[in-house]
Amino acid sequence: MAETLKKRHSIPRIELANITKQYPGCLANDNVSLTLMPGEIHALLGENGAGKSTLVKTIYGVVSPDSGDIIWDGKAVSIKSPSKARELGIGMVFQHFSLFETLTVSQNIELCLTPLQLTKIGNLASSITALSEKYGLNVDPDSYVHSLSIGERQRVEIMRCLVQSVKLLILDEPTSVLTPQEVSGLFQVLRTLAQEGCSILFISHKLHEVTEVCQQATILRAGKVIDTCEPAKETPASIAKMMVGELAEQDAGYSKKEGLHTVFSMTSLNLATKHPFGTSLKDISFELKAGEILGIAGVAGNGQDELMAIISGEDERNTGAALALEKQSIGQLSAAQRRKLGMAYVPEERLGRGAVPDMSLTENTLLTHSQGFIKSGIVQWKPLTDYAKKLIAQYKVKCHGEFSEAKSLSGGNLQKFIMGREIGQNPKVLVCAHPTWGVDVGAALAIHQALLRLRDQGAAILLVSEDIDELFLLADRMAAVCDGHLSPVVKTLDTSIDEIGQWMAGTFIHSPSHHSEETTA
Amino acid sequence: MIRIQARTEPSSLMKLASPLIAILCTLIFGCILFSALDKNPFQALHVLLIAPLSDIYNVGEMLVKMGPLLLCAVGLSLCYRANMWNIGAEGQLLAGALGGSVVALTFIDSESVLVLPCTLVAGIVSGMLWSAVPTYLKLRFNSNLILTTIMFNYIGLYLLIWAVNGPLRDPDGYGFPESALFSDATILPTLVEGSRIHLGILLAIIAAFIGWFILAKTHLGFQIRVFGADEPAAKYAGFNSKKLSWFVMLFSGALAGLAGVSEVTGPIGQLVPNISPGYGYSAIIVAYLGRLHPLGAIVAAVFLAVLYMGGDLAQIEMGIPIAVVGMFQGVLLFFLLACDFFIRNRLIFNKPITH
Amino acid sequence: EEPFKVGFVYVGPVGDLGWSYEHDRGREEMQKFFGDKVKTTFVENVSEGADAQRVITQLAKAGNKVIFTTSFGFMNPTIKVAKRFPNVVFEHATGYKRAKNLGTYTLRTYEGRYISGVTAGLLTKTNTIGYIGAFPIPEVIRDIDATYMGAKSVNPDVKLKIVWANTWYDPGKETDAANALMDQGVDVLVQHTDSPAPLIAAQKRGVRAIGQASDMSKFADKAHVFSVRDNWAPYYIKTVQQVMDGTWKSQDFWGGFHDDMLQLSSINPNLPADVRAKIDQTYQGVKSGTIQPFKGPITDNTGKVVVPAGHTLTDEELAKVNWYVDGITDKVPN
Amino acid sequence: MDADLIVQILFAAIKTGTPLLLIALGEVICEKSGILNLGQEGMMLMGAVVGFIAAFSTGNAGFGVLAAMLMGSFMSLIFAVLVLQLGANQVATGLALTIFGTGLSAFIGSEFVGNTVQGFQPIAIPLLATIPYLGDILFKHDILVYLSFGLPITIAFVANRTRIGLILKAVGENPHAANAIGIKVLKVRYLAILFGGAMTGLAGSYMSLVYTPMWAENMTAGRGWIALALVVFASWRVGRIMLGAYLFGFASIMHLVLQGLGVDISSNLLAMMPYVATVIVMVVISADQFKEKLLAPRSLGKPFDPRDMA
Ligand SMILES: Nc1ncnc2c1ncn2[C@@H]1O[C@H](COP(=O)(O)OP(=O)(O)OP(=O)(O)O)[C@@H](O)[C@H]1O
Ligand SMILES: Nc1ncnc2c1ncn2[C@@H]1O[C@H](COP(=O)(O)OP(=O)(O)OP(=O)(O)O)[C@@H](O)[C@H]1O
Ligand SMILES: [Mg+2]
Ligand SMILES: [Mg+2]
Repeated sequence: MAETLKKRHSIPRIELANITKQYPGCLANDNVSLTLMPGEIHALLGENGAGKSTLVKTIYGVVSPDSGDIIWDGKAVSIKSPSKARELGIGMVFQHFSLFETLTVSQNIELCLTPLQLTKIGNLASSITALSEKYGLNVDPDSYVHSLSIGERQRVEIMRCLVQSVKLLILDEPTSVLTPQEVSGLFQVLRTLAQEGCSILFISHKLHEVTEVCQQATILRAGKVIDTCEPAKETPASIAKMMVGELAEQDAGYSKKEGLHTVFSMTSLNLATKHPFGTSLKDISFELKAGEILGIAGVAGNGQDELMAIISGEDERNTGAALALEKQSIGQLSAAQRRKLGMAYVPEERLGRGAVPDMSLTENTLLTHSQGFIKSGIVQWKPLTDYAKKLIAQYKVKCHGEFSEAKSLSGGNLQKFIMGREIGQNPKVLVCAHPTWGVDVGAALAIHQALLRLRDQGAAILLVSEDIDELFLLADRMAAVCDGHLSPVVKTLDTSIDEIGQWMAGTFIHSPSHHSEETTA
Repeated sequence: MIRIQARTEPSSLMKLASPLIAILCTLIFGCILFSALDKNPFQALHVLLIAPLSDIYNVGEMLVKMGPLLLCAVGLSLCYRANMWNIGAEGQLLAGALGGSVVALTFIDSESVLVLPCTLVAGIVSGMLWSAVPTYLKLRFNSNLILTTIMFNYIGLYLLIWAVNGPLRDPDGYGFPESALFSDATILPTLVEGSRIHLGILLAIIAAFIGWFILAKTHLGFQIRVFGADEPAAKYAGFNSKKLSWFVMLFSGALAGLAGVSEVTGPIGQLVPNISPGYGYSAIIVAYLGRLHPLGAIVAAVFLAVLYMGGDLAQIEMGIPIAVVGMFQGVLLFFLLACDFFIRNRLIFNKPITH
Repeated sequence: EEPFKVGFVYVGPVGDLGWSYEHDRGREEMQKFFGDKVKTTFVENVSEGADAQRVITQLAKAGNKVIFTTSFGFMNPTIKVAKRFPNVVFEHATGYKRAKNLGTYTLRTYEGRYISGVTAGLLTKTNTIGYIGAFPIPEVIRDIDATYMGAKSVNPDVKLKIVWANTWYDPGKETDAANALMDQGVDVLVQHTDSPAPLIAAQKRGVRAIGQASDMSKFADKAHVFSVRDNWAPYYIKTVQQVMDGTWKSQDFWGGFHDDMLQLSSINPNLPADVRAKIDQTYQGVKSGTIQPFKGPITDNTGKVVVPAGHTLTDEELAKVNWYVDGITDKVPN
Repeated sequence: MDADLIVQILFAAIKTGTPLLLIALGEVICEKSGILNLGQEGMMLMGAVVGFIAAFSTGNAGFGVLAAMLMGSFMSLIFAVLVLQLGANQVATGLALTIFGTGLSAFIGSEFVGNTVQGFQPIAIPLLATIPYLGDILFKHDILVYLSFGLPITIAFVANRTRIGLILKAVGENPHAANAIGIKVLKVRYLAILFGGAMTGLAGSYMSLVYTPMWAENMTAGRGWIALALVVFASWRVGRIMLGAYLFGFASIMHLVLQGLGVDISSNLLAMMPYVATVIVMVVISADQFKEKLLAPRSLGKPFDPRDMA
């Protein structure tokens, strides 16, 4: 198919020639060249920090390259700013969303349009609604962004590009936070767009997606193009090999375990949300056993954040006996006290929540791991430093050393560090959200193995993730959340992606009897 | 071609060098300014920057000036590290002076050695009280700390003026708004014979070290720094934000209160309406010039004290109007702030990379 | 020959148009009078807290032979420094503590107030005079009494309204205070604060006002009745001369119209002739001493006799006045 | 208290609140873009002195206002360069600006002390001024006060209803995201700061040309600080700024009026009134935590360097 496309349109939509970008201390793009034909869906692959985002930001005019040329529709252009890029017909969905939470959807979209474009479009709200229908995006122009789920925000980002009828759409890891259904919806949109002649540059760490929709792929490592391929002719494993070189056994599937005794339980928890746009938790009960991984699937914004906050104690409301750790009620305890009892957490936001960006890894170790490093209120820096060094070595965290600031690490490396820090406390219960969001395959593998090791040591792990494949891979038992309700908990081996997908959409909610039966089982 | 490039990490060399560069720039500016005013620029700069440290007496006075600045700045550094925007050191200082004076005047006839400690404690507690109210309003009613602390500065000022005009006025003072002179038992001991260097200054320096120790060495200080640098992380780690807010606010209130009571029981020796020429506000600059580091605050407080004294000396020695001195000080601060740019950035003098 | 060095310490900026401004004019005139023989130095904006003592000391150390400290708040710092520098002469304005090398001086501002009161009493049509007070210190209380007694002497129905601005100097607030008084029917303003703002406010509303400390006629040609100007130059010249000659002695000096330390300046030519005549007559009387505002019998507004018949308050007693004279309806603050 | 007195008090409250209103309107725009400029007092003094000098030298108060606004902008430009270009700390730079402006204004104004100018005269608006009570309170002011009536409406419109307002809000909320979609963050912030400076300069000229038509050192006496507090008080809403400014004006007039009425409370305690009232009102209105959080510009006071894009 790619061949025919190339033949039909002999002029490439965009051609990058020898793009080089030097950041202080790292060459992010090193002579990168890449060609994209009209209607082509092209994947940009590589490990964390390989330079993918930098390259696409160059195209979008956010980053100016040190050298190299961009040829657009056959003409050399210099893209100095995003507005110039949009003038040419380039749209981009950022890896880290660039939406304004205090503005409405249509205001967010309006900001990306020039006054001229705005007058051309006329009534923005109605054209948003029209496009929503056409592509099945379901975006309400009048709602405020802070009230939207992550998936909805993603759609706004895409809508932002669509209203200006793009010729090149750049998506930087768009699927990392979507449900399978949402992902296939997105792919449908992408295919429609491609058929209309729009070129798409697609960045993802989920290689099976790449093999599914992309016609071409360019693989970066350390800023250099190291390979290109036609994904349809490859397997995820073979692409992964190109990306990271030699790789240990890919997720061949791990053995499932039966949990032992119950360590943590939640009983009939009802909790109104504090946030005006949050989700209230409705009658949630489950038990978490030693030596098992319980996976909770769900589309973002269905109560996962609230559930995490109430388990960790960040939500300070007293839930009394609804929460119990080894039969002792802990709902009245503060977050710090719960930690002392052996609970640990890996939050979804690694930088800014799981780690303080401006502090060293040593200090970030102390963030949650203080036991043994405080003597009568005084921090014991020496042993702490040694311990941080050990963590870095043990989890193969790539960094300059234990004094590196957290923000200087790539996402995957920081995630490994945080996992290591939490696991290092030998928790009885580990609650873990989206552990491999945006993490490259190599790092993801390391994180998976660390989790399994912890399980095998007898810890109880609650894994909240939107990545359904990951859950099937790791979890011993599974459930789904929808609108603050928890589905029945079932053994992973006894269910299917299809069933969980339906639960994520809420099909279980009308059978409460079934629900209680299962959870007490 | 000269380019500006961000450094991968802040340069520690420049952390030391940037104030020097700033001072150099100010000296050049000063030369031009004073020449334009027909004053000998070298003499002027000498008087402004060196003379305040030139003899024992002046150094002693510089320390007297530095004490309250430092006490307030150490407290503010901790507050700002924890993202508590306390602008209220001035009011807390006045409250401390007022509270201390109440005790000192109540026991004006007593010769007990306990009166002085009681006076100091009263000052400290009053300062804490004055910072406690805005803190409570913030934590309980979500009111903006900047606003309430500014308002409490004014309220404190009028309360003080009311007190010296009323209940605390010296009955034998011909009705002037001043209290009686405190008894010797409530006067802070001086540390150096013949100077005004009083115990409060020593306490200020100790406070700076305590502040540093808390921030750098204790778990509490670590929590404060996390809270200020990244609130979600602090919440995630389970730090008690209310406790930390109370701690930094009360700590800074206590120090500001101590500053106030040290002024009235130290160099002033009575309660007067003008305890503070704006120490609480200047301390904000001191805290920032000290890079929110309690030990940095010592250097910054000395620096600002020198500048203020230099201003008076420039009038005395050379008849330079205070307005010019103010301008000069403003420019010096501008340069200091501007030169910090090079801590985070560097100039590159070569050609851009080409291929 | 080394010039004779004289130092001044001001509480405000020399540009305040009021208190410090007039002291500085006195300094300038004194400087002009002595020419090269004298070198003057001043330090402005000196806080009345811990800074004062240092500044005074530094002036003494810089070789000044006479140091004038010109605000009440400098009293205790001046005493402390005077002890350390027995060979330097200190002169403190408005205070009451003296030493061998420390004298005090002040103005009989009540004399000016009395004339102001008489004039205001004649000019007011609403029979309401307004007084903008700075702080309730004896000088101000005394001047309020003098104003009222002056007004009452020509207008038995007159009322006095007092507003405390709690500032010596804040043009904006003084304007507000003036307006607040005028809103309540005041049609002649007397001010004890230092900026010309109340006069300007008065002019806008077609009300009369009396200038304070310096000649303020320029700011409000129509509203301005006259200004009672502080004139420190004669005292500064006299004192410096005495110290030079070695004849200086510590004393408490009160200067008034008689000493030319108070002056009536720029009497508005548009005032009715009879008012002008009365002003002149009162002025002559006060200057010559035939009119003594604080001559008994005087009762205060609680009915207590504060000055018995036949007695005139001494300077010592004047310094302690803390009562309102009978007829003022307010209470002395605190 | 009779009706006339109340009318007079309200009239005076508006006049007293006007300089606060002008500064706060400028500062709110500045803060909406994420910049906290604490240099108001210094800029206001510079506006006052330069406005006075210009009006005095040309005999034209209009020139005075213009010069003051230019001067205010120039002062804020110094701030902008330090903060935006060199990444200096906003709080410290603002305070330095106040020190600098206080000194410089005293220096250049020293020769003009003791003069007065013909400021703006009150203009009674035909018809409107004859409305009983309301006419006397609202429509017998000078041109700058009328301008200050119009400005909040204009500014509220621009901030809430136009693309400019949208851009401003976006920059204040998340400069990184704004930069990513191609908004020139620094340019927007420069303009916002300059606008704030011009408004503060205008307020300064109001002080030295209208309120008390003269120049005296440090004549603004802390009004810049109050105005800063007002912005917070109003939680960045223009309507509330207007309310707050007049409320504060009212309270500061009332403490003087009450004395004249012979209320038996110490004047010093009465003088606390405006400040206590502000705190109380603040406590009452900021109870709605969530709304407050949405209104505060999220990047306020935080440095932004377009080069370190996430
Ligand atoms: N503003 C910057 N300043 C300095 N270095 C940067 C900057 N932005 C990115 N880098 C560095 O450039 C390299 C490439 O980063 P980039 O974000 O392009 O990686 P990526 O391939 O998108 O990674 P990921 O898969 O984690 O998103 C990384 O080493 C990163 O640390
Ligand atoms: N052994 C150590 N290992 C890691 N960090 C340490 C160690 N000893 C001290 N620190 C860190 O060094 C700092 C203590 O020194 P310092 O007095 O310089 O304070 P600071 O917090 O670094 O302030 P600043 O960074 O503003 O200078 C703290 O940040 C503390 O966390
Ligand atoms: Mg990326
Ligand atoms: Mg350090």
